Amino acid sequence: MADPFEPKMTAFVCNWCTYAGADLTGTSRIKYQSNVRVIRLPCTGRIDFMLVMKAFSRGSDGVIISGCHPNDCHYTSGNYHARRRWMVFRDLLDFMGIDLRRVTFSWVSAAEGAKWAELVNDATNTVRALGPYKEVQQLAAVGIE
Amino acid sequence: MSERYTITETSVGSFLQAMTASGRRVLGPKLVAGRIEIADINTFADVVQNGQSVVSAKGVVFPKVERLLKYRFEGKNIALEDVEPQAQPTVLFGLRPCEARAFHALDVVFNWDSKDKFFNTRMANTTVVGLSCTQADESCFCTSLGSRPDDTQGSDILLSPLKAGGFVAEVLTDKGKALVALAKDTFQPLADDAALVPPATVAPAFDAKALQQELAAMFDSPLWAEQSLRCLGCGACAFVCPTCVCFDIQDEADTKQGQRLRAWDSCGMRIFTLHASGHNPRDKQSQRWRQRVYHKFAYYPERLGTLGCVGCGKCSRACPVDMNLKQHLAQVAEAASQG
Amino acid sequence: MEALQNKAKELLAASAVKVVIGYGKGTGESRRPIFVRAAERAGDLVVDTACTQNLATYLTKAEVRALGRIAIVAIPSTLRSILQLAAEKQLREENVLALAIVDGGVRELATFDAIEEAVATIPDAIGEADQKMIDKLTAMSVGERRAFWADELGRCVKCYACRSSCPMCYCERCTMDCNRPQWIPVASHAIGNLEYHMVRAMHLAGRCVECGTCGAACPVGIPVHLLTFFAEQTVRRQFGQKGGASAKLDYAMSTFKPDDKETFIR
Amino acid sequence: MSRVGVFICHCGENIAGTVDVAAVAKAALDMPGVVHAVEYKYMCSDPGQTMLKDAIRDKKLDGVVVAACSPRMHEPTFRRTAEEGGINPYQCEMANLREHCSWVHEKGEPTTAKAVDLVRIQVEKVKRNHPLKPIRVPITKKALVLGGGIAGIQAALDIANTGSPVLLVEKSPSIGGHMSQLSETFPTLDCSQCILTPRMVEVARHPNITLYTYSELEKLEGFIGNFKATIRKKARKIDEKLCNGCGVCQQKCPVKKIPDQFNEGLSNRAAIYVPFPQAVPNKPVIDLANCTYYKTGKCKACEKLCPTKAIRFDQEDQIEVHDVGAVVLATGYKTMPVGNFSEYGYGKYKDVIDGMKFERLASASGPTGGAIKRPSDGKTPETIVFIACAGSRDRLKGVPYCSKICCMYTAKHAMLYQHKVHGGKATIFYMDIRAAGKNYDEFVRRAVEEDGVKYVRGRVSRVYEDNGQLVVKGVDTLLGGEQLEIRADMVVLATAVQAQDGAEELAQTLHVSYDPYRFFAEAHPKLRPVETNTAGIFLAGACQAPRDIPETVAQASGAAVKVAGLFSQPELTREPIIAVVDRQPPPVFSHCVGCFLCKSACPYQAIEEESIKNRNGDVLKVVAKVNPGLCQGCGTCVSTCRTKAIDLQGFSNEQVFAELMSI
Repeated sequence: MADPFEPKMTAFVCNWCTYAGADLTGTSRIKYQSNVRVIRLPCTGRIDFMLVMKAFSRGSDGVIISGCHPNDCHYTSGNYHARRRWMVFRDLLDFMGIDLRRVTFSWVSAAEGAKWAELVNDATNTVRALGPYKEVQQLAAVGIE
Repeated sequence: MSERYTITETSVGSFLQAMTASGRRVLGPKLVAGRIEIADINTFADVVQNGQSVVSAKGVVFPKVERLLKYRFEGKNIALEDVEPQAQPTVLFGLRPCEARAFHALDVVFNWDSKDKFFNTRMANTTVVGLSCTQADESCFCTSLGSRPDDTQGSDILLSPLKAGGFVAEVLTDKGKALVALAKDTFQPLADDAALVPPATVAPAFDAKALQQELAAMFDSPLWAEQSLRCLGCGACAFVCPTCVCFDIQDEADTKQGQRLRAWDSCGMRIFTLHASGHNPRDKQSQRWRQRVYHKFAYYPERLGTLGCVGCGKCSRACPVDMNLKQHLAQVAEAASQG
Repeated sequence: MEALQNKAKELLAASAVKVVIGYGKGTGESRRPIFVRAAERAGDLVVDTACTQNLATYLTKAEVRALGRIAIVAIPSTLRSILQLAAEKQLREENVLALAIVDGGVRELATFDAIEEAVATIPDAIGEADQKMIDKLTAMSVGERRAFWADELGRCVKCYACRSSCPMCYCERCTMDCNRPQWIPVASHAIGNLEYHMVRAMHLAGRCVECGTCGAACPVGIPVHLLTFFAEQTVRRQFGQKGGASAKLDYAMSTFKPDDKETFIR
Repeated sequence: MSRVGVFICHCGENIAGTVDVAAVAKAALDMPGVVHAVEYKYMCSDPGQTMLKDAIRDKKLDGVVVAACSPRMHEPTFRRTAEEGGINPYQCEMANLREHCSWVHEKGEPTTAKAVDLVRIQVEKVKRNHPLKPIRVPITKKALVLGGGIAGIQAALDIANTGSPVLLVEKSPSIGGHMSQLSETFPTLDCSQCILTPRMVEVARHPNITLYTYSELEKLEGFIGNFKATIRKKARKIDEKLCNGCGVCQQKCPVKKIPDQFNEGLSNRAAIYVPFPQAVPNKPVIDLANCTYYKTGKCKACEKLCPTKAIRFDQEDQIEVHDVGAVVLATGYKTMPVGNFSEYGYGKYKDVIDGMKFERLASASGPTGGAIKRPSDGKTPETIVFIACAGSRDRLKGVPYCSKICCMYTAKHAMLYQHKVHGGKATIFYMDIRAAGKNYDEFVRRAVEEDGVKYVRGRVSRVYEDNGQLVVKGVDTLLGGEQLEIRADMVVLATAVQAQDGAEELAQTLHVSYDPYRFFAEAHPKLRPVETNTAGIFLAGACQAPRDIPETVAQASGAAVKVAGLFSQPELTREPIIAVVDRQPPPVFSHCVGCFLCKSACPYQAIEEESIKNRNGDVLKVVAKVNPGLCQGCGTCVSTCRTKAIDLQGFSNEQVFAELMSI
């Protein structure tokens, strides 16, 4: 019998809030699913929109993007710029046929260890229910002879 | 000596069925969403008999993206996986004679020094059924290159429409014979009074042979800058061209595996010749435009004994800013004659 | 048309400009960009409904700039391009003169302020057919949209006619051309095409002047302009900012409001 | 080809208990570029670090991945170790096997698999790391203190006493702030001015302090160690050098009926005035809005009668620009405006006043010379009601937070009242008594036990007038919610403490963050309480949150120490994690096209324009340049750049891309 599907989750998080929050999840020993791989960046402002698409192209089934709450940005406004970027890019992804249920945006502060665990579990469960992101993954073979 | 038959339009239908039945993929000029594309031909009605497809049929033997090899990272070692070109037997049906001739221009490059396995396999599996043009447009200039709208060169079979309907089928090669053999009875012997629809008239705009000589003296002409001022430096001309053969080799890899791809490229683009240092020997659009003309009309004949152009005019039609190759070449010829 | 030809003649004769970029007769019934550099050639200029290409693309081309001060025959989107290029420091007021085609006549717009005024009177609306198509697409299911674009982009050969014809794609090195890292695959396979057109749309969000020249340029008829139109509309809807409205930079994607309203961040 | 070493830490059982560290080491050895992989019980221990250093030398490593705890924990440690080992510290990365793996996942194969991935990600990253050098910036050893209250005074004095010059900027005509208005201070009941005035004078006399009263900060540019402050000295219309503060002008000024802010409107002042007798500097200022000359063009009485001829009607505001290395924000607080308390009749009834008015009534230097007289008729109130939490802890009509100081000062007020009005009856309506602090609770007990102040636990619903007397309607929740009405001669509201007006604008000028109530935000609520998120700008006192005097002074000294610490360094060294715009050999020069869309994206105004010129000085290209002193390394510009001409050191496009590709 084949193994049950385990989604590949990629997360892009800022160093000061969400990464620290995820550290707190650890220090609080709160358990969550191990599917996620975290890429740490200084700020959500640093997260290039293409990284999200690239993650899918590379076979991620789901993507998580998280940073500081509005007003909490370590760099005062990086997350505001990021928010705008996502407000547009998200619409564009949808317009081009990318399934937004596979992209989770969140603010997780350095104090919200529990929220991080919850976030990862929710996103992972959603994507697990959706199944592998075949629609994009199989594109890799299309257009090459 | 070629065999000549006639075939009615209805029999063409059964001929096509025979090809498909034999496991061949049949492609040809077909109207798709208002554009002529090289697409699957199921019935004779699918075949557009005049007018040029936007993109050439080149992709059948030289795909826009082609996998050359694959590899996997196994620990620190790399496991190579050679890729065999999968080439389904293909018939290009109702192709314009100019496009049929174009395969030769590709062949001389892919078999110049090394023999390209991928191209040759695909070519070997491709049979070309040409169809003489009875119409042409302002961009056509096959006649300026010593060819004709009913040129047989490059076709395995050439169909030419009869006034009375149906076609004369001129079977030119063994490949052609093999194809005919699939449905021998659909072909009738050629009647003596069979009258052909006159081929399209394409007035010669210049003489390619003379042009080749003239170009030798025109390298520094201001004309190139003049003509290319409106050129945007995109690759539309090259990518629709049936003879453009430039390609780029790209590795796409992650930490687990990779593949090596061959993809179309174009000398019209700035980064085509951009060096890592930042220096670019063809930094100006005029230099790139000149290169395009010289490559097709001087370097090809010099080095490969054939023109790098068949006069189909696809480039002119595809150009977003109407760079009309025929007009430009005529202009060059004229400038040359004035010395 | 005479008005334009006379204006061009006058400007060139007085060498107030060195070149007039305009439309001329092309192959068959088509129109093509022409560069009139002598008063006596002003007669080559054509103005009619077939003149739809945004010529502003040439304003940033080194070869064209080298000719000297430019007068450019401008349709509305050309005027917007001039403002956006100015806002992005790609254009100086003294180097360009707009010959705006307004209801048959020609208006000489020598300053960015004048162009701003003119642009302010132009409604934002894009072509009806394009708007219909965007609405149709947005009404589709996400799966249908994916299929639509997979089919359309499947024809893309990465000739970059869209990029080359776009007045805002003036970058000397496009993201596509970056190979350390190779952000976007060079090859025109499905992923390469999807990613390329996604990046282009994002880079034009808040900068697109909605001329549709990219779509018109595509040799294989992919409606790529719908992507940039959509991105631009998204920006306008959410932030009320738009490309090509002013010569002073107001770029939605590098500014923000603390109270920008979204509904999806948990 | 890189030579990467991977060092996997057991962290005792913390990692090894859940992750099969041996398997991770084995997998790591298989990764391209990895030439060395070991596991050890405690990598951060001395032997662990020595092991790392030796390996760098023996195995000629050019990159190091330490797979242990969070980089936020030990990255500095291991980068230092790597440096001691002989490679650039920024050639060391950490894989977070503890917080992000062993502590949050169950023991098992998937968890070990994740650990391997986390290591691979960092291996791929470190292969693309470049040696980086810390950034060094000079420091201007002069401080700017904004606000001349006790916080600003304390900070200024402490900094000045370390030998560094200080600019103290106060927007009102005199320093002293709220504290100078207070009568006596809890819990010691010593006279506020008696302890404050000497400090004010010390400030005025201190050789290292330049005092800017009646002045405001217009603009602050630059960055830590290198700020440029633009200060507006508003025109007092007085030549301060000539004026000797004799006071003749205020006596002779014909306009006398202007409500005196210092006395909270309980008395009047002239149009030319010194805010209060002990003001520093003791120089008057002309109130343009009320001066007859400025209204009608006539009068000039003060000018005629000034013995030193110091009046200058034509005096203009002056703008001064100063280089400073650090800024202390001490702009204080305000109390909640009257409008909010209609149910208490504030503003409607003269004898319903707020705490600050009461301070002035109780103050020996106040309008009544310290006698408690009610504003309406000057009668001594026999019964008085104090209402605590007027606006505080009130989500509906006020602010949700506790204003902190009210419990104490209300007790003090009641106490002072009892001392001054013998036989008077003082009642306090309160929610809770918050008297945490040295001798605070004792103080409150004293009010109850020795001075007989009556504490009623309950809210006041309404204050109204019933034939000439105030009636306070409230409830005593400790007596089973019994309704009670008190006929009072005077009511005092302990109004909520709020952020100073203009706090938001100031925060934006200085690029410091602030909370939803417009109090300035500290960099860390516990560990960095006097720092802001903007390097070089520090906090003191009630501009950060409601504070009492002892806390304010302590925090001010804390801020001063931070400034002194900064100034004690010869120059500033900063993490080289900053954005850089590429430079290329000619003819490219830079991939930047000079669109400068990055400029507005930068939160720190760090993007500058640079003209690339040829030998003849003709401009070939104008491109972006990042000021390394200003850049904090957020990378927002990097993801805004279409040509990818900007990159972020330490989190470069190549590194991030490689990380993604390795997942």
